Amino acid sequence: MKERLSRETIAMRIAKEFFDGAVVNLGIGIPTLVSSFVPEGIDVIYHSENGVVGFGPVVTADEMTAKADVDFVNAGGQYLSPKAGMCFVNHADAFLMVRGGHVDFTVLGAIEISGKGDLANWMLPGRGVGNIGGGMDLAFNVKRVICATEHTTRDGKPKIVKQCSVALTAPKCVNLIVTDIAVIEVTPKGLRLKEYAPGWTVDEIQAITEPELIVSPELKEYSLF
Amino acid sequence: MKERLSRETIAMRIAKEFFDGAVVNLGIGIPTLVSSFVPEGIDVIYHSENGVVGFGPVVTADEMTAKADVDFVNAGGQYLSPKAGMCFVNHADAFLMVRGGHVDFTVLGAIEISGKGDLANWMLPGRGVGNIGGGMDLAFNVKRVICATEHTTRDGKPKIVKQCSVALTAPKCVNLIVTDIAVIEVTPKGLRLKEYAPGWTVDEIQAITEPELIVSPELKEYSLF
Amino acid sequence: MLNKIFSTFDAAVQDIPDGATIMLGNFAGPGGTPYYLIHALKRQGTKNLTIIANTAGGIGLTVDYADHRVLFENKQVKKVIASFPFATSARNPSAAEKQIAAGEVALEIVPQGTLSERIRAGAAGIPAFYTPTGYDTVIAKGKEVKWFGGKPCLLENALYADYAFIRAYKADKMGNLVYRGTQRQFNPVMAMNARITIAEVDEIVEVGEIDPEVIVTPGLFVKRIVKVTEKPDFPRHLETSFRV
Amino acid sequence: MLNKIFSTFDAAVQDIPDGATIMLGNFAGPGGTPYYLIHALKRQGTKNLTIIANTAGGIGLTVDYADHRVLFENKQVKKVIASFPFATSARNPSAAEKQIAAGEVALEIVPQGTLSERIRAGAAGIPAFYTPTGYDTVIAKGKEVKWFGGKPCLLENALYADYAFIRAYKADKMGNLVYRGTQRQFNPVMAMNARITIAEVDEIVEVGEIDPEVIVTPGLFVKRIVKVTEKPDFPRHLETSFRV
Repeated sequence: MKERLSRETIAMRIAKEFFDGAVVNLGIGIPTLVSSFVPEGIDVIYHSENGVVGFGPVVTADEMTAKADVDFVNAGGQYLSPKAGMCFVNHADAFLMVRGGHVDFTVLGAIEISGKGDLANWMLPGRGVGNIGGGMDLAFNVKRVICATEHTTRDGKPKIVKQCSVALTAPKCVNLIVTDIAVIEVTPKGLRLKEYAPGWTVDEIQAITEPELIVSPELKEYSLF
Repeated sequence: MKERLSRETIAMRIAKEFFDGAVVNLGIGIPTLVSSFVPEGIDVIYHSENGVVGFGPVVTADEMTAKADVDFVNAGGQYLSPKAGMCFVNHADAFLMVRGGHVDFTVLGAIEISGKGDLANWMLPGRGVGNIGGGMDLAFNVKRVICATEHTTRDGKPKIVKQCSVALTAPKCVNLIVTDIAVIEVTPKGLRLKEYAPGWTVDEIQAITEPELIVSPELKEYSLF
Repeated sequence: MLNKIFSTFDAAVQDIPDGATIMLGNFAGPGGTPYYLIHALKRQGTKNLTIIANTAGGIGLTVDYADHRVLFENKQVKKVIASFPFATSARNPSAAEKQIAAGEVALEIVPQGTLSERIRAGAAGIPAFYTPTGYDTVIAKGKEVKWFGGKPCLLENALYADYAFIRAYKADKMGNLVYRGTQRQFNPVMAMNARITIAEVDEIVEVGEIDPEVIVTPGLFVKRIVKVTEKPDFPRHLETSFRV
Repeated sequence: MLNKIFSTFDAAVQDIPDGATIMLGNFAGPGGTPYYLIHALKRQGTKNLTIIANTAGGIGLTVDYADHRVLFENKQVKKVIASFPFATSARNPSAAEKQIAAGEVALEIVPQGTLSERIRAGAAGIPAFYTPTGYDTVIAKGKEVKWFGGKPCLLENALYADYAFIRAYKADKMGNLVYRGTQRQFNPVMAMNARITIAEVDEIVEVGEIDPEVIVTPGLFVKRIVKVTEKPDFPRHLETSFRV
């Protein structure tokens, strides 16, 4: 089997999308890693659903005793470091920002993504229940929705499918899919393959992607710089 | 002609309605006077539409130079004195309080009031135009709407009428009418005369009130204590 | 001035009747959760509650502590309205998850932003509003759809509560509240909604001691205040970097 | 970090095109009115504006000063959405009143609480909401009615602006804002609405100098900041009793 990119590499690639001053909300999992790779000179303002904006890095395991504060967490319950310029708002205002289009990017995980950009990521696999949380609000309303995901499931099945088989988070919401083998843009005409991981061919990527891929004229190797 | 009560007396009578801790919004005119007459031991929290709650007395002419501050005014543009416990909110929150039923009393002026408690007080007389301001929100939404008004117009015509002739502020909104000759409660059955000014008879009051008055079994002289 | 201070949490929740609807602050750990009010309500034993909160308790995220899961464990809840009702790990299903599966507790699941907006709407006298969130998903079931500017939106109704349990940092005796950091979350919104809002705070100060410019929850929304005197049984670290 | 600071008011409003919709803070005197931005826009001369504000300027209440009435006097406005559009005295009709009477300016009159709620709705991605205010009055004309809990309510649409002129007290360089007292009024709500929000402030401080707990308008809503350097031509008294 060909080599796949690490979760860190996916995160690194996504961080390239941001612009200076962008307001960014990161989901749990790979998305959380993105903050470590934002390029120098790009100052991103992080938004968390519980009502904090412009915070600093997540507190690391080493810093825990000195810095962890139950009154200063992100939506995933991770402890945060302060950053100059941050502020606190109530939950309704945090989602006024989301619904009102004041958040530029959200990076979300995915269970399935359809060729039309439908996203399914909230039903808990195998339990028949699910936590909607803030994911639905983010998927419906944030200006640019980026999905960070492995290209296939653990048993090798496509996660990018013709039709989602589980309950949707939002229809037609995904703008960009960044996986461990490809970068794919969702366009009105379909999925456009923009970048591939080193060593992968278009045919190999297509073989594990259900919808037909449109190959970008600017197709290139995974670009981190 | 019989003697009519002063604007101050009307204000004094209205102040008797408040309970300790009540949230009160006072309109311009007679209503503003009410704050001077709130009984001892009754601590009222004043609400103003522009977004200040729990403020102190209006700055008097004498205090102007020392105390007037353009950043500390009520909705009528009067300068306010600070009071311990006051706070500032934005306009949407000020009306969240109004619309959400968090204001216990509003005292408003009236051009006309109907027998059903319809209130007309926003069209500017003789100009064919009007300022709705916050009056409509208050009339529709405050728990208890008290009208402070002369009983008749300058040329002696009833202001309490069968049907309002000018644009309504709100239908069926008035709970209590306090005039210079009577205190009248608006009930589902009609207007109930509760109190009369010294020297006035029921017939005399009825003569200058269009809708038929129901005389309360507890009818008494205007009560200020 | 009205006395809003209750000396014990038990006294503050004593009158809550069976069948009451209670909102409570809760998001990603113990920070903004009214821990002592919840436990007082457990001792009080009221049944058939409707709980409105971000989670249904015991989701197993970060610090594990006895949040409102204890109300489910104690069989006091008949319905929960939440956005994140289930535990994050299948191995550790919450009391709520088991009771929902068994049909003992009814669940209304709501997208999180819609949840706080419905709570704000109830506080603001807005009976319903349209939102794009949820169209063409399971959330849309039975809801009116209307198009605005080419966008399909769902009609969402306001939520209302009899009581709100609020966690704040400091109150003055009139009930004006300030919060610490991400303690805010749902708390200031719920505080404006309920008929009777009860605040659990670390400190109660004299009226006038909190700068009027920094008050987050105006005192007129708060009917009861109780000061925490015990030490919490979960870790709490106090950084001063963003303290009022 | 993005530079949001403009050195002059003229530069900050320079790109506003004909036909733009502008929200501006204004309520009961000069306190919360973005005086210098308004006058810069007058100098700039853009036409066919839609102004959304509490008043249409020149209402003659308290301090008489040159508020946004100058935009009407200068014939820059084609429409005004306001709750208190006319002067309080018939002897002193405002420029807006005369132009409305002459059919030169269109007026949409809105109950004040509905006005700020429509502005907040636009900021919050809520395209419309129901409110009891205005049923069975002139305000109800042409509006959908729906009953909630036995109460008839009107459907009110969100408002949106291209620009908002905001008066605040202090900004940090990221645009985080605090206000003084009743300066707040419509300002924090409008700041969240417009595509381009421009703040007029007395002071600009370094990022981090404003306590995060007391920020009222998060900087992400504010795109441009201009500091007032002139002395105002109306009386302004600074009490420190409630100052941040």
